[in-house]
Amino acid sequence: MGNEVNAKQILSAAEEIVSDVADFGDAVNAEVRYHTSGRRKNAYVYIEVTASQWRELALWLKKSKKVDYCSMITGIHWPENADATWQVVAHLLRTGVTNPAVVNKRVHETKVDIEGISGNEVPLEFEISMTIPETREPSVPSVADIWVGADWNEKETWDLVGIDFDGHVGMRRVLLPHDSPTGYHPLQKQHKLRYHDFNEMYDDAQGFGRKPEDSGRVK
Amino acid sequence: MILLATEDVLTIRDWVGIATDFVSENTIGMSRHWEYTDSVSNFLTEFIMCVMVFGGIMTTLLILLWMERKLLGRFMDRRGARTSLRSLWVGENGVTAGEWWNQLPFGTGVPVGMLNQFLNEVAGNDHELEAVSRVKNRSYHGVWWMLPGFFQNLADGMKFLTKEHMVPEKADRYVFEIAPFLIIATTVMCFTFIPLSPNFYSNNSEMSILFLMAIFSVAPLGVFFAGWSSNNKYTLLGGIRSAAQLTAYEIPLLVTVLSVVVLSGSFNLIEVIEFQADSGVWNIFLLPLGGVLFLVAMVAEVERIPFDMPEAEAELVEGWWTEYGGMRWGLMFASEYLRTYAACLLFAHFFLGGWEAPFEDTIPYIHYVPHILWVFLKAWFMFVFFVWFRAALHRVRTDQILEFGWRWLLPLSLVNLAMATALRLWVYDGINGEWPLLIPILITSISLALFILLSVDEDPEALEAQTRPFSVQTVDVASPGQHRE
Amino acid sequence: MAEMWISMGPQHPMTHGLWTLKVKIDGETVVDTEPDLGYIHRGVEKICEARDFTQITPYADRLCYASANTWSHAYIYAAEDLLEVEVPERAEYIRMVAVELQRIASHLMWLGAYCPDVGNLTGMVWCLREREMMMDLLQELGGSRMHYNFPRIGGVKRDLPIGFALRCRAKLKLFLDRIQEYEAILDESTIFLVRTQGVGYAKAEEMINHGVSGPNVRAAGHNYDVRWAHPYSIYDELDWEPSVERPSIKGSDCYDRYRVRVEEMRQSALMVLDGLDKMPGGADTHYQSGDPAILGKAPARAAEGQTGFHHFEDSRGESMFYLAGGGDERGKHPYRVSIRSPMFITIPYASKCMIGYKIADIPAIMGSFDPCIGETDR
Amino acid sequence: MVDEGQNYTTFSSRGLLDMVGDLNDKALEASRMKDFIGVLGGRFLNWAQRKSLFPLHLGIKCCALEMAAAGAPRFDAESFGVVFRSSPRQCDVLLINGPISKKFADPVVRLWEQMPEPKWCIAMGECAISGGPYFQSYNILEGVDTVIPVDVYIPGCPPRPEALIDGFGKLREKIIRIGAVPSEETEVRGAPIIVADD
Repeated sequence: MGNEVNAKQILSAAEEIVSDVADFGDAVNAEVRYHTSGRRKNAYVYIEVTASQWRELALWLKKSKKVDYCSMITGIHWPENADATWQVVAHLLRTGVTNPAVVNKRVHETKVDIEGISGNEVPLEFEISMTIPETREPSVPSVADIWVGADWNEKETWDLVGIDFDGHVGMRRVLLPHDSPTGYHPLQKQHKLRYHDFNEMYDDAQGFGRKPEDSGRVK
Repeated sequence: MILLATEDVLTIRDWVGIATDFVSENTIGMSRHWEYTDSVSNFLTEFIMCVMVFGGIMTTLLILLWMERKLLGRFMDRRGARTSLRSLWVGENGVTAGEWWNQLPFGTGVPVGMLNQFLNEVAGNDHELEAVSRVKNRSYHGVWWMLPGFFQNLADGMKFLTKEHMVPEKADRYVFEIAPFLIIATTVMCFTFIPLSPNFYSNNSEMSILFLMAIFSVAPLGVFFAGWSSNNKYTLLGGIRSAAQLTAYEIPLLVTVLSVVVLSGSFNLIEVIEFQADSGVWNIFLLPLGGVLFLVAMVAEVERIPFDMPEAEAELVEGWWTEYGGMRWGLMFASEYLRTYAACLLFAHFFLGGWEAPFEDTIPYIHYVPHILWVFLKAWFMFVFFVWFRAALHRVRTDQILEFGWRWLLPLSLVNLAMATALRLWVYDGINGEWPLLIPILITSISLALFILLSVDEDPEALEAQTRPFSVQTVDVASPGQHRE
Repeated sequence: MAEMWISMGPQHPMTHGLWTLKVKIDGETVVDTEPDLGYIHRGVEKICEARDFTQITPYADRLCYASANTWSHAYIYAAEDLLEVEVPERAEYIRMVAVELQRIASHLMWLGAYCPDVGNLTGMVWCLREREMMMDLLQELGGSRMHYNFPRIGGVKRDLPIGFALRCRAKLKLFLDRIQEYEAILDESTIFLVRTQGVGYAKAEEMINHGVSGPNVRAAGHNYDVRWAHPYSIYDELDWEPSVERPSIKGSDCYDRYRVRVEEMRQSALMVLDGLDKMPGGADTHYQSGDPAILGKAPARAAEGQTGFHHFEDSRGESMFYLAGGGDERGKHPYRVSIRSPMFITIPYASKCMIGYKIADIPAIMGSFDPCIGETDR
Repeated sequence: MVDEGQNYTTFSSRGLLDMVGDLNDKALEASRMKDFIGVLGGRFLNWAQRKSLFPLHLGIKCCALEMAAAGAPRFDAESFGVVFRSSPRQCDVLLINGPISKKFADPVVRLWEQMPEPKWCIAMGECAISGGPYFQSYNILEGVDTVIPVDVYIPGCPPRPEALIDGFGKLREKIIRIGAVPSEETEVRGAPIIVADD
């Protein structure tokens, strides 16, 4: 039987984080949420934070809570919400990876005793969300110096969604051509797909409801 | 018997000499320039022999290329090339090639049509084997005597003829055009001094081995020209790599050849072969180390895997010939294989007794086999090793071949030279012109035992500790590529 | 020679795809690197916003060409999280079989592409030979050769075909023997060892901080694996352990990354063999048979405010789909699909890794990280 | 698009044949040497060209793996004379096996211009033909034929390796029909072929 982190360990670790986050005050709201599918319905930590507090929270997570891995930072454009037009979602992981121990000039690989781990060693998922009200130049603080893995995620978010990151060094286009026009960020909602009017095809995938233009006039 | 070994049934060079003598005596000899008769006759002989040797080499080169494709295919669990000439008259997938022989003037195509009809009957689409193997999902492409895949290289070569010749605009045009000819010309010049049989060679100069080694190492200069003039960074790197690794393998190669020369007591290639025939022992049994060194250095010289850094496909797109296309590339491709062929022939001559049949004195009637056949068979046998290396080994890095050349090949070749000198000075029985029979047996068995012992490179201690066979586990051991500290 | 910039790519044998690695070299030594991506950026995330939830699966398949099944499963798990769908146990087993077979095929493709990187074509052809075997098995499951569209929201497309377990066992046992052939041509070759050992050092914590995960981290000596750390599916019922490699003191090198993938192929094959034994019977492969969501007539819906994400162990590291519901007024489309690609983060790190080595080490180091540009550019 | 970095000098073997035929020699004319050389040379050169098609080693997306699988033991494209080369100077066929993004549109034209005549282009897979599943995308061209001329289309997503080998077969048929040596007077490349369209 393969070992894995069980739901209890995850839940207690998540609750610990949530109770510790309360130190930040009103600017940071944390709660324990649960995945809704699968057999386990594991818990994860969901944190809502204002953009100004994001860097502080990130440093705290990195230093005190050993959150060492930035999985994804992405942005969403909600043009209809005036008070939350831009949303930045960060997914972090606590992996607990350490460099293998060196004993007697010989390396020994780390095998985690999965059932025995607790506290800051338990792998845990984080979802962090922050919103920015309606603005022409949305911006949140960069965390690329805390987790280097966030570097290219932030580049991509600026490239595709148009949310800038304060303090990010060397922001540039990564996926779009370098000569794309300034201010063109295709994942913003005002940009439509090519042939976006041609949507009936996708409403009725099998084409059962589709009729020829001259139906009824032809015998 | 020994006399027979150095003669040949086909004394072609003598016949050509007689013919040219006759011609020049009856033309020049009759005129007032009669004193030039011998020179003209010699020139004509050399010229005709050059053409014949080169023709023989070029036709058998097709066999070499075919071997490479087929063997490599078999090593890789593929079938290799299966293209046949059949599509010339059958067409492709139902689109027929048309009865083009009927367009030939004066009805000269009629025999072609009859031949075509015959071939279609015995090897055509409706052959029963074809249907069977299609059902079995094994493509049967003609009967074996149509040599499936043999004409693939012919097709490649003819295709290069029709390709457009492109010169990059910023390239140094003259050097760019000269470089291929430098490579090809020096490659062809090698074959003037490589005899194919005692009576089938174009020139037998006194110092032929010296000239051979000299002309063999001109080609890297052409490679450097080509790489530099293409105005491409990859080709430049390839050219520089070629020049850099030249010294690493060229000196061990020359020292190894020198050991053969010392052993045989002559700088003449034919005399080296005759010495092996006369003394009754091939050099490979006296200098096994020399044979290995020569093979390794030759693999580096002809730039094949594992030493093909100048054209390393993984990092430099196609290496120094990236910018060459069309016939110039085709010729350089052919010259690459010609150099390999020359290397194989030289190995056969230096170490495998040249045209001497194995056990020529013991097996009766074996000397009736034409000598030229033995030379080719030995060369092709050596080529199998080249293909084998290519299939089994990986590409080394530039610094690794330099290190390998200077640290291993050069000392070993010096040891080999010392061995050859000692053998020649103290062991060789100069009066009878023979080797004591015990010596080659002893050397060969000791070398084989050493080879087997040294092949077992597993470190028992490392195995026990579950470390790696090639230990870079500790910080102390220097390993190539550690420049990060 | 003065320092100069070389642009490796977009058409270059080293790249295993379509991207440019700009390299600054001093003689033969690499001084600086700069990756340039985006040559096959397709805008999948934007297109998916105009598709309903069942229609996104083929796009997820086409994200990574070497490892289609793992990506469509990564999407399906996220979509199930969004749509709150349960999956029967047999379907989970079938998914596990599909994913692990795909992992083997992907690693075979990697090994096949890695052999020419260090100058040997034979290994590549042998790996592709065995990959055909895995392709056949997956083709039986999904019906297509490369892009299977196999998982469904709440189950799988179809049950295992008759006799699949028999053929699968036979082929995997043959494959376990064939792995020794690769080790014979790679591990026993001193040239391969000197080319891969001692180049491209990477440390575990450094990699995690850079966002690199999966086999690359396990090669550095820590058995972190999403399959046990953030558990999903039925991996707890199987008898397995993530393959870990013991690196050198300076960190894991190319050889470690090669070893860990070969071991992972073994581990996955054993996992499939084990799973075929433990698979529960019955034909219960979907949570509700004849569900209209499968047929595409009445698509599944997710309202605004609902989100779903799922960390998934891809064959190249941790991949993730993040879905936000409420794409149109009926909630039929996702509002935002965001894809976490492991190689997108790994390629910059691998480019940094090769600074200080020779030009010939560039393909050896880059290849050892298993780049796949389809998922990188999205 | 004309790449001004290239400077072409054409060696056309047809020019050679014409030169032989233009010799103003009655005996040569009577021997109809030109017919001999034309028929034999033309047929053999055509055979050589269609038997040795070197595609460029260019892997774009999914179809690149099927291209690799076509070279693997089961399908073994090399036995049909298909050898992958990495340098466009040495290739005859540009095998486009994936979507062409706006960023790659310029390099792909440059690759095409770097290949010496006679050259062909095969569009493999839906993405290369029309943009395929990404036809709505903001960054993808609707098919490679918007930038370079295509000779053979191989539909499929991705097409199987057999289809690729069949595509090369169709290209050979085309070479039989329209000839291998490019001629100055006809710029028409002939109608494109669609595999499995017969």
